Amino acid sequence: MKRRDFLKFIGVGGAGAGLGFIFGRAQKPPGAKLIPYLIPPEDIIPGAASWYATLCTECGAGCGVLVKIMEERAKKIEGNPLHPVNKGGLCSRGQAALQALYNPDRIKGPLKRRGARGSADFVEVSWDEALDVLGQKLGELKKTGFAEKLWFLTAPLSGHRLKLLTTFMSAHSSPNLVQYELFQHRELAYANQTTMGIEEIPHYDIANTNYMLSFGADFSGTWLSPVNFSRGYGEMRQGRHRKNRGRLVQIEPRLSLTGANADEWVPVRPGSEAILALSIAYTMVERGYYRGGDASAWRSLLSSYRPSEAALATDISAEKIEELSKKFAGSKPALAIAGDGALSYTSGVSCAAAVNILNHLAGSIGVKGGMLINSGGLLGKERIDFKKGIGSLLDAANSSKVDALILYNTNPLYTTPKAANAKESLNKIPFIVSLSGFIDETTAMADLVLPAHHPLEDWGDGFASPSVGYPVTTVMQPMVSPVNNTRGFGDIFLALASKMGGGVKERLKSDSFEDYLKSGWKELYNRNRGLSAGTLGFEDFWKKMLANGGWWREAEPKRQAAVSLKGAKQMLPSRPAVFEGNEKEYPFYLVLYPHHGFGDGRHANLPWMQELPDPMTSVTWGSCLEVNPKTASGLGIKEGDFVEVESPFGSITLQAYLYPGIRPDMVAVAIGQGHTHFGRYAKDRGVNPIDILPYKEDPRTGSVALNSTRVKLVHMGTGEKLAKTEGVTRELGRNIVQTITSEEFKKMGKEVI
Amino acid sequence: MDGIFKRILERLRAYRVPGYYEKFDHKWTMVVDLDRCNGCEACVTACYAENNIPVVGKEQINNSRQMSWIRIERYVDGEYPNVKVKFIPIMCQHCSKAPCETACPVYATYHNQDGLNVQVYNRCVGTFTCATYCPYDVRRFNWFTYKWDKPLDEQLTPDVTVREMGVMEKCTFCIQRIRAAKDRAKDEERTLKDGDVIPACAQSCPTGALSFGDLQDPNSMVSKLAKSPRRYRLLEELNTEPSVIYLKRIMDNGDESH
Amino acid sequence: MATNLTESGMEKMPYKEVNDDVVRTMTHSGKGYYIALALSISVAVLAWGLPWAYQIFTGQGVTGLHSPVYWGIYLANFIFWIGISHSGTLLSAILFITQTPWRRSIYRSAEAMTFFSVLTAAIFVFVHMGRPWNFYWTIPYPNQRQLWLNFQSPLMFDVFAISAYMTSSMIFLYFGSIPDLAAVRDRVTGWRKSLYTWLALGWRGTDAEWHWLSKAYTFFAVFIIPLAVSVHSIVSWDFALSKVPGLNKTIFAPYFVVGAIYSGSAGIVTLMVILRKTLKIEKYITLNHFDKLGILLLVMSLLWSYINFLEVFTGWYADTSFENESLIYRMLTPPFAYMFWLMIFTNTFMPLLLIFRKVRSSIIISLIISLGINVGMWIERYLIIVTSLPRKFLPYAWHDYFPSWVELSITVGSFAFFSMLFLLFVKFWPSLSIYEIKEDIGIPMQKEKGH
Amino acid sequence: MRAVLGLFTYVDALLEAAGRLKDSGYGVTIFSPIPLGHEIEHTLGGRKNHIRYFAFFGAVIGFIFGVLLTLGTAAMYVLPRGGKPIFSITPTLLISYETAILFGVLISFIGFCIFARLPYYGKKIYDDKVGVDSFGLLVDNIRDNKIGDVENILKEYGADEVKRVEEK
Repeated sequence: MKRRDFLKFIGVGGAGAGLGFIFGRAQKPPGAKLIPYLIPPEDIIPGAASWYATLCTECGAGCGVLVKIMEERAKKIEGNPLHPVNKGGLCSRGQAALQALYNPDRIKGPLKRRGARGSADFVEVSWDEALDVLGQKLGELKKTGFAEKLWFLTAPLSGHRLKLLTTFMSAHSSPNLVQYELFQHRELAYANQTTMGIEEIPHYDIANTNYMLSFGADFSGTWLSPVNFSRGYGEMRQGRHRKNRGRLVQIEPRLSLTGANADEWVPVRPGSEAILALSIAYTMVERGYYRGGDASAWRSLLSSYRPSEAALATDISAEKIEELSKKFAGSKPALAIAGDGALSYTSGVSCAAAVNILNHLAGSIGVKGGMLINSGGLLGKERIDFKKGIGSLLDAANSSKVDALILYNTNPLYTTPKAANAKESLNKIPFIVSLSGFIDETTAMADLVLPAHHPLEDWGDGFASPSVGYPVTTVMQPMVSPVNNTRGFGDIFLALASKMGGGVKERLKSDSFEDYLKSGWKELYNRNRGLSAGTLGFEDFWKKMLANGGWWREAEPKRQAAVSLKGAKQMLPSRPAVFEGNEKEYPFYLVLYPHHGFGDGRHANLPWMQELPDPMTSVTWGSCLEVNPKTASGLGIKEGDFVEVESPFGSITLQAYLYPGIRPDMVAVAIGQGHTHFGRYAKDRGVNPIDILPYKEDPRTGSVALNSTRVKLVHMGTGEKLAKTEGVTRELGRNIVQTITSEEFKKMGKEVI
Repeated sequence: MDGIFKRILERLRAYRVPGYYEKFDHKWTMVVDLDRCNGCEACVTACYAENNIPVVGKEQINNSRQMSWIRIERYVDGEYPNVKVKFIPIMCQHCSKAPCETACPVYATYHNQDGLNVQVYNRCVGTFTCATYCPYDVRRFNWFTYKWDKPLDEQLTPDVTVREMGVMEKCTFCIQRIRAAKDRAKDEERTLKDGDVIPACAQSCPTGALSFGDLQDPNSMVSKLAKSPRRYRLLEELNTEPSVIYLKRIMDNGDESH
Repeated sequence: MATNLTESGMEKMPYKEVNDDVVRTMTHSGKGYYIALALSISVAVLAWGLPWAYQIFTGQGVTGLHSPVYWGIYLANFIFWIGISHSGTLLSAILFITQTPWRRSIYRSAEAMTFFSVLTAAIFVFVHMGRPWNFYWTIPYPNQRQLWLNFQSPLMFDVFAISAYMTSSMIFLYFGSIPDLAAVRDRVTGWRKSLYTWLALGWRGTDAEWHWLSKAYTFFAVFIIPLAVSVHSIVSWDFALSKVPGLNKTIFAPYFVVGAIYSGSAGIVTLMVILRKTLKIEKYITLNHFDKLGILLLVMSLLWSYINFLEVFTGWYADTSFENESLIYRMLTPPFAYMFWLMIFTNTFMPLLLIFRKVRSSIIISLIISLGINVGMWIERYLIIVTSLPRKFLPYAWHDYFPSWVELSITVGSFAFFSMLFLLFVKFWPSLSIYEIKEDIGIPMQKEKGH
Repeated sequence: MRAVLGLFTYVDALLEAAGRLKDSGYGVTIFSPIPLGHEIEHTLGGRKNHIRYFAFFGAVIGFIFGVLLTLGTAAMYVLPRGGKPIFSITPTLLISYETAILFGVLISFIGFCIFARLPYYGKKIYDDKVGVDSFGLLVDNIRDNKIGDVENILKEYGADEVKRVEEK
């Protein structure tokens, strides 16, 4: 008995009546195990840490990270200082990737459904048995000639994992490989393709721009590549090499984290961002700030977006539009970007086109500080198949054209509105296989679960999109030996191919995905002289690449592009985005935005993310309805009161948060909470606002519109306290965050360094 | 016997001067550029990962017992639509005249040779005086012995002790990284140069708002930044002499924004 | 001595009757006494012992404390009980030096109140500790931890002040009652006799012993008065040395000392009323005592109200956002505003009634006023801590504090613990000072020549 | 030698008897339930007050102990804190003030025990009635032949009861 426990027993605890209580409670902690290494593996020195480079797959940005390994356990993830996308920085979701690796709710091994579908009642099976079942099912499909009835739904993949998957699907002669994600930036890709004829998403050079118009782009939070853009934002403000400080104007109905840092906030009416952008463009042409040859053609094209009319639609005064366009044209290089906030309306893609037009008129396409055009990755261009969205899968399932569905890294039941009744469509599919590591809403419907490795345990590579002006490839290597009985994503298909034999087997001959990857890279190494420069053969190149975390070569982006009048013409919107539900019965717009810590809900099972206070509301472990204080007082709502938010398609009930940075005629809810499965940290916590949305898929891009309905608020009464970490957010004149005006800053002259 | 008296007398003369202890080895300083900080809280999660900070759950957050050593404070002034939001990351300021150091009866917190305000976990008896005296409210207390569900505890790093209940804790400027950098410098027989030590928050900050270094080394980044005309220190009027220097944010007071 | 009243207003009685009465109070205990004792012991154990054990094992998280309010109701109780303890010093030491006659029959139980409330307060130090099993680290003894203690910390001043005060008030109580223990030793039998023989140190009442007793007693009285003042100013410096806007005031030391004496005297009045009724010693504690105590209470209440107004006024006069916020939080935001104005009513307005002699000499009204003052003073200590700590410098970190059931039950437990100690005292110790009362009655002289 | 104990009810009678016996060379001790300091001083002459020195030296020793404790430990283990000097005056004075009073009280209590030779649990001449209402006068070292005169003197001054007691 340790001395401290002894002291607890003998007296401090109080009279004998308490002693019984004490004896019952004090057990000793279980003995920790020592490291029984007779011959320690070569790089395990107890107490010493080593760092390995890999790819962060928590969001689409593809930053390079270093993982600190001590005694074969991953301890900390840090940004890879050499990697051009994040240069050493890392966002909070990247830091929390370890919690997904060591999550207690991870699936331990392959599972087979036992109970009814959707009951998540599985039984453990061995890998061979599971692969036999799948192999036999796929073989049967191929024999009966219905090979195309095999569908594969995955989050966007890149690099050799995508190559393996496409070869597997084509070997199985099924064209139905659907890459779909909630925030997949399909509108950007589509607009770039139609207006400028380029597929890749360009690199927005925020670091060198002087004036930025950001239409609903929360780029320091969750949009596209937050770490790269935050680094750019930092340079734009206080870059050492810059002459003057860049200005940021945020144009969005709800003040996002980026809006909070902006110099100006323009609270435009939801859905009318495109109209505002085009009226700014029109004023630029009208006032002669744009002296291009085809100015008259642009004027006639944009004639219906005069500031006077646009002011009514966008709720922004005409003088304001004049001032914005004057500044945007006046301070070269200027940059306009359109983020998820402005694009996820029913006709959201028009705002992306409008922003391209603005950049074109300001002459900032392909210019330093503007929009730099990316060239394709080493493995050629990745084309987004706009026809293949979630809608195509659901329609095929409804018309029973799907016999087998394989899911990887995607949760459609959570991310699609209830109005799409995706659950019924999936029910029509006889055989569903999920490769997910967690039992989330969709995996609960699966008949067979083949848990793939967590990316930190697996091989692979990724081509950053958007890249930084030149192609960047990052290699993913296993950091730790697998925590559970899971297999690599590639290894599953290679094993399946060898089991099914026939055509599939020749196409995928290598016995493990590592060899497949290495041989793939060997080909690239032999094909491109750029790779082989300065290396002594492939092995040396491979070692160097694993050490650096990937391969990239600095190059001045020289590709040019321009917005064609014809392309722009197709994309012009006639009126602001349409919202379901009539104005009188449903008075408020409902705007959804990705939660800072959960993205589209995939990180809700990480305790650090649940506990991270939301940057704008500091709410943790739950959801909150952001409502303007005046609207709230009008309805008698105080903070923490339960409010029922009802749309024509459903209703959710959550606590209210009085948020001054939101328009009075709208309310906002973060996407990410409200899971019904997905582990102990995410289950039955908060609400999922996507449930009450209409199912509005944009036929052109195949993405589901998130801001597409009006709602009404019903005050349900006072609930318990809102779990938030803030006290009073007024500064009360205490000069805690001291500020100086830009004139004072200019007068300060060059700072010391 | 006279040996002891001679030692005490000699120390008596030396210790009478209040500034006796200016001769610290380093003056570790953190410079926070508020114009770069965009409130994205990457530093908060990095600190959780680096220093084995426990997750306390919704009910404890309701009782305002979050354990984060660095927090981003958000001050929102003005009504819609002229809303002005300001972020400021606040961590332990490692004051050189720290009100918490004089208050602790058992020396659980004192100013060590590194010039850091050190929190010694195993000496802490839990009288809460240091947390009450701290004007920045940056001290956190282990209200319970927090548990990590089974495989999550694999992530705990052995460099930082996991604290039991009844112990006060705060930002230590990643003292384990300072120690490791000093060991590396000693092995390579050189003195610490600027950039050897970078805490987890400064390393992970995407906008580069946090920079860390030794103020006593004139050509370090922090001493250059500390000469910037935008510098100010939090609650300077309390003369705790904090060693975190903030650089003012540039914000036009919104009169011409609409 | 025309009337047969002694100087302190008691009517004369033969010496023997005094002895009999005191021994009666110690040996004869009615059914009511046993019920009260059993009740207080059980409430003390259940309301204090068990929740405390629960808190030790689960952690301080069971209390309502959080950042930034790390000190709560435990500290308020600690100061309240230290405050009550200064009554003994006032009654027995200061009035002994000023030779006031009416202190004779009440000073012994006042001293007992001192000692027991210091004991309760000392235990609160352990209750509020985060890791009480390391309490011995705060004691300065030579150890192999190569570490002594930070003697510049107000907490260390506390450790010294309270231990010095506890030992000297214990000696003061014991020393003054040696002759009475001897008198009781001669009258009782059985285990009590062996107990008092041991306790009375073989006192025989010889002139030499009386001489040294009175000399030493004067010195104790002289020593304990400055000690009491220093103890409560040190307790106030736990708060005044901090940088919290509501606590960082120089008025705190006198404010706390006056508050201590004020709540101590109120405590004495309450105690005397209860003691007088239960032990049926109305002869000894007469209305004259209550009259004099009433005047004392009036003086102290005026002094306290002045200093309380001064504290609020200086805060208001500074007109900085820090001071204003903590004042608004204390005086205008419910639920603290109700407590604040209740405190002002009970501590300032109600005692003004004591100006009238009729009020002072009516037992019931004195009891009500003194109970009101006790409640008011507890609220004052509670408000000082709980309304200044949530309103420190950074508004983002402001969080309100409400005690949890563990803290409330331990507070109730502390009152039960105090009453348990007092009930045991009454049975094991002569609660009236026999020789002082005899002295008051007068020395039997054969010839009635003037003294 | 023999000893006689006389119990009186009136103090002035007792004092006169005591004065007379003391003048004629007998050792006189007076038992009383209440302190008779002033009356005894008038008749038998006062005593010096030695507790003074105990209290004073106790306080001085306590003060020195406090100073040594605070400054000595600070000198032994130098731990700088809060920019304060290692040897700071105010806390030292404060703690020495407390220890001075503590030692003062303790040592004067010890002084009292020494002078009153008190914690003595052996058998001594004592009568229970002295604790209640009668005043005792003990006359000792009387030669055998003088017993009679002493008893007569006591009775002469109105002693209620006169007893011979053994010298222990």
